[in-house]
Amino acid sequence: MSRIPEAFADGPAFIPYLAVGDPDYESSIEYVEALERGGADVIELGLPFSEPIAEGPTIQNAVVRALEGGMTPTRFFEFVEELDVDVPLVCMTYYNLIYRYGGERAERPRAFVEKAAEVGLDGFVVPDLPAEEADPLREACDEFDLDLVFIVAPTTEGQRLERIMEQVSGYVYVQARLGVTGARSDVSTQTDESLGRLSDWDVPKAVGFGIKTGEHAERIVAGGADGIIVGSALVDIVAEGHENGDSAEAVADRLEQKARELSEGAEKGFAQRTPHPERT
Amino acid sequence: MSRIPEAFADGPAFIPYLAVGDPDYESSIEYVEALERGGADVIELGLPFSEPIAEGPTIQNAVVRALEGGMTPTRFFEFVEELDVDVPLVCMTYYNLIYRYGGERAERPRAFVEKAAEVGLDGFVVPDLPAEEADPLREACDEFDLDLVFIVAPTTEGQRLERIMEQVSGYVYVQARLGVTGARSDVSTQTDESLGRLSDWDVPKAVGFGIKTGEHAERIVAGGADGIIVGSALVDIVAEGHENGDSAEAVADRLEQKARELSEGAEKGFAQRTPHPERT
Amino acid sequence: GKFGRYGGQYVPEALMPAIEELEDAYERYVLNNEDGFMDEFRQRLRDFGGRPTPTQYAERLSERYDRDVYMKREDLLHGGAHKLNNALGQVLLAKYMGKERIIAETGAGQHGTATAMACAHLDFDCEVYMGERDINRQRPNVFRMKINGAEVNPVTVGRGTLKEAISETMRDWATNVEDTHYVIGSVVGPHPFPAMVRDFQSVISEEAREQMREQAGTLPDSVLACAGGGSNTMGAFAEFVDDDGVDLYAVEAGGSSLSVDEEKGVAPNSASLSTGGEGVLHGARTKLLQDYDGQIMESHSVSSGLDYAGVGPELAYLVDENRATPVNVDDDAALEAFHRLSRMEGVIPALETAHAFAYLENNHEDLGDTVLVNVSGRGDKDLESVIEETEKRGIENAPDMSMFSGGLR
Amino acid sequence: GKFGRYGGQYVPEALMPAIEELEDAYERYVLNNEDGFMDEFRQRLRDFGGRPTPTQYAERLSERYDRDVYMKREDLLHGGAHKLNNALGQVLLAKYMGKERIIAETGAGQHGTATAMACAHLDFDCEVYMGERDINRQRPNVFRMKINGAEVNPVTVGRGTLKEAISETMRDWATNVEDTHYVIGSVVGPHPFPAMVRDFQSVISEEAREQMREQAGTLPDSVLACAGGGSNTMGAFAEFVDDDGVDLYAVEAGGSSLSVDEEKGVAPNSASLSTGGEGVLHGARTKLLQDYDGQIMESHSVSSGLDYAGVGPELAYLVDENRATPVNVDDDAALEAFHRLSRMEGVIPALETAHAFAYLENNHEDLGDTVLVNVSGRGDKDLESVIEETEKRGIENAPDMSMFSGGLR
Repeated sequence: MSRIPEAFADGPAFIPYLAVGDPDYESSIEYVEALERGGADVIELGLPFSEPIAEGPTIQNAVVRALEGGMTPTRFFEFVEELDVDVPLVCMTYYNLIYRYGGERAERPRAFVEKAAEVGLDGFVVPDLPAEEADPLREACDEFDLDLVFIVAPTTEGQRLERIMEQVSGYVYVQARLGVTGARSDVSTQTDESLGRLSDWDVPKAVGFGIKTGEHAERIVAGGADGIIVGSALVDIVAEGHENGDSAEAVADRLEQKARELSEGAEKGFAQRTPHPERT
Repeated sequence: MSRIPEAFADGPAFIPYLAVGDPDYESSIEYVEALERGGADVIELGLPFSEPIAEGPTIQNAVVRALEGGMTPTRFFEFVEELDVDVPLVCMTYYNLIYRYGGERAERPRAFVEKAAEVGLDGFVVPDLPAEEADPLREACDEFDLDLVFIVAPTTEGQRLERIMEQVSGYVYVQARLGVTGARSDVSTQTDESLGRLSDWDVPKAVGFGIKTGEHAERIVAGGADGIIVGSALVDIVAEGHENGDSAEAVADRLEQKARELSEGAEKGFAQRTPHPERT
Repeated sequence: GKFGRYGGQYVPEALMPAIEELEDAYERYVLNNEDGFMDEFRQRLRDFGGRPTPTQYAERLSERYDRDVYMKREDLLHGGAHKLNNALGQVLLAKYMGKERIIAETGAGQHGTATAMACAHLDFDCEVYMGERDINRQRPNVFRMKINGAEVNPVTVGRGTLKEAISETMRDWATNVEDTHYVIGSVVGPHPFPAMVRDFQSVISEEAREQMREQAGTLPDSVLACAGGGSNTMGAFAEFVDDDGVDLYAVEAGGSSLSVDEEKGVAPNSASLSTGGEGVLHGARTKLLQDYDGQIMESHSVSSGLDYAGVGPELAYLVDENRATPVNVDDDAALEAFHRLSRMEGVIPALETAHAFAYLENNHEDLGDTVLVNVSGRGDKDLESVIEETEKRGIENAPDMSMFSGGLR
Repeated sequence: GKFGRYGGQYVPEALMPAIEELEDAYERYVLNNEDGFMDEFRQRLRDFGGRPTPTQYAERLSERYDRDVYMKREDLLHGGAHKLNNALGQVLLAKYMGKERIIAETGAGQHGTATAMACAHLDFDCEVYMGERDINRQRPNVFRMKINGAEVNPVTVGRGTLKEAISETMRDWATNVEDTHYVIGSVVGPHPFPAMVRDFQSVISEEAREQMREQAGTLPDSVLACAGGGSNTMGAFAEFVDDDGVDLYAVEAGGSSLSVDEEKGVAPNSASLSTGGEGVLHGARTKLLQDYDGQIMESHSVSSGLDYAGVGPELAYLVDENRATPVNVDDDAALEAFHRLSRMEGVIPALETAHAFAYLENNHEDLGDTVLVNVSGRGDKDLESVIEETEKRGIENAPDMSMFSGGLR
């Protein structure tokens, strides 16, 4: 049963992302837990795939580190079970890992979803799975009561929006700008347009791609987003710590601090909204 | 007026060849004079051309040395004038030097022949001038009473022989084997066949290509040749002396000695002929 | 957009509108010849590309194998490989669609050079992504792209081969999708690419079928084509698929071995049709070289152009349907075939192409009386590799190349 | 055997019988199609060679020069240059004549590779003489000859270029004349070579004339072809010679300067038609680069294939008769044209060919409304030279090639 809706019930949701197993299993546990302490409302856990076509260099490198550290789908599920956090967890990965899970005789992609439900995951984001190809996964998610998050891009319009609206659950991932993941110093005006297109959707709208600072978070939430998704800015901290040989504890502290900055930025943005929306 | 016929009047003619100016003008004078001392009956003087297509490596290298030493047609004529020898001299060169002599306005190839007659040359061998293209040179030679020697190759048969017979004067250069000039340790059986084909010709038959020793000379004259032409075996001596830094005098002595070996070989061969031909 | 269970459109949402736009353009211009697109395409293929290419009777091979061997000479196409058929088609389509910029990925460099040539011809800006390892293996092709005015962007992620270059090009496309067309180089990627690239390449079998009828008086018993991504393969097969009597052989790169090293994530071959499992990569469901979990393996072949972990979905389908037979030959056999064809027929094949001839050498007795082999490209681009690999492996039928032991300079 | 005062048969007597035999074979097989020789030749040119080659409308050049520019695409012929037309013709003729062995000389390596390919195709032993300097400038071509099974014999005499290689091949021929045919690579040498090579190459203008009629609806006002020995030149001109309205331009290599250094015996160009004097070389009377005495000069061009001190006698004749116009462009202009054509039309020309396009760039206003340029060959063989020379000279319109400053490896 997905816990995601609750996360949006109480003000804007801060949704951080980390690649699981980056740079190693143990550190990664600490990092994810630090995100919760920093105010995460939902956490996106990246299950590393060898061909991350939607990612920029920051997350590509994280994926390489995690794979070299021995991360696999099986280890990923162990990781989720071992985590001591109390927020909803979304698995972000590419479709081939979902599809292949369980070996040649498994029921695809049901086997992966069943296992995900068992370890306590709440949903999925699959960047290379557009609505057109999502039926099998959608059905499995329905069976196990998990959410399937879809991305809406700046280029998504008309019929495509409707198709996604029919399939999406949990939240919609509003891609702030064209391109691949990665922190940016500017936040695109494409965000406002996208949010505008989605204004009548019931599902919460979380904006991602390029959010780097508390200020960004503030501005985006002030502009109407129900949540913010932040990946590269956090992965950068992991990468830097790894390069400098810092202790996992020190890195976890920095992650918590950054999470807090972003989470508080989102809250500030929410406070600025006029007319102030009612909290449900 | 050509003096070549006389050279064949009194037994077999020994006809050595050297590239004029190899390796320098002064030495070359000494070398040619040494050949006369060694028994030369006619001397072929090579006027070096940049593209000696009928020559093997030995004479190619001699040509390069002579050209690098500054040999030109003008210097060649000076050389001939300066020579102190009393045997007929044949100029061996390629047609372009004959054709181009005297500059753009000269009468071609008459200008070259006129000058040749003036300095005392007796005839020409032009390896890249077959009978078909020889009319202009033949006419100029007739005008100045010089001989035009033609080569008969092992491949020359039938009509071609007749065409050459009509044009040739002085002697016919019987090419002992296919290929380019160069000393060989064997003497081809092609020689006998060629001499056979020419048995009814009036003009003397001198055999060249590959004659290296007195024994070769003996065998060839015994087989019916009226003369022998030797180039590479002599040029080898010049090249060796040049490489070893020997004095011109020492090289000249060696040339004289080799010339004597060849000349005496020819005489021996002549003595073996049965029935002994009458001397005229 | 499906071939049985294969194909589909597995791409980021940001690209979906562009793919739908392309699907529309494909249907209008390619399938329905709107605005005379196909007429213009065919004319440019003729005048710029040099079509038709001949189908040649290979006299000495025919004697060697005691059957009639014909060669479809795509090596004579402008640029030296079949790749221009597709590159020209797509760049022209981009022009009809009003795009302003072309991107492409390339492995051996043949698709990159073909795209660069087509872009120079049609006055397009062009950027080509190429793995760094491939750049080093195929320097002359990199240089050719640059003198044709293209930018060549090195891809350093992973092992730096085609797989990584495709991912990187998809990222560029996702960023610049509004004015940019991605010219995919093979019958891979999301629909409509596999169908569209096949249609552009099917001129190969369209001509060959007609030429066989005219010259041999019969259709071939077998058609052989090397298969990496599979564009020359589908091009050579397409018009024969409905001819039941014609056996279709997709010859894959067996590399050094068909086994895989799951630990290192490396398959020392590129035989995805022969050994791969079903999965989703680069926009399509197809057969892939992958480990138990679904991570994509690094493939290997002595020939860069075959060095890819996936394969066109339509080929996967034809194999499952038993309409095409996947076979493979190893690196050594391909090198031997390279030298054999060069020496016996005076045609220096690409190392990719050499795989098809290696299969012919080893299995000619099973191929019927009349065999058609697609000469997908010429080998000039491979000379450096051939020197190095021939020496390293001590290939027996090679000429003495000691003067080249330091390479071509 | 003469073209006015030019031509003839200035060769050693030992070769004359072979030349007479060749003359006879030329008349019977080539001129009179005895035993269907020409039919077989044309069929092999089609199936093995890839003829016809297209005549392409060059859109961007036409726009640049504000007139219609067409390109005859001999670069698409098998082997990458027009050379195969002649090599295939002569090797086939040698087969009809019962010869067993083929020798050839080569400068840029294009004729050598074409001959090696033709010999592999027709199962002949083949030896190619090549100047050592050219071997070093054209390593890929040397390698291609070897993998086609030919022996490559380095010629070290003199400066080691084409002139010396021709002399050396004549020596081989004089030695092995009975079973050997010498495949001369251009419209040079003793009769019947200049006429025969022209006849084999005239397929270029035969096709182009017809293609111009069909595609342009008119004959060209001018035909441009680069001229070294002149085989592509005569091939491009032959069928237009009787068309009075068609101006013929033979574009020679101006090298670095048209002046000569008599002292050193070096002409820093290969412009024998433009600046040479009448003389006799390599079997024929023609125009030559020579000094006052008649010694042959070392020629020079950035393009190996034009680097020759002589020229075909028929071209000398056409120039004297004012039927063809000899012009020239220097090395820098040729390099610029190389880059221009590559970038604007997606056709990478041989450096030889680039000379013709350089003349077009500088003189297009005098060439009439419709210009036909013969693309005699492709530039793949020249990539190393282009890198080196472009860098050395700082050619302006070249792409950034800093990554290649060490060459292609």
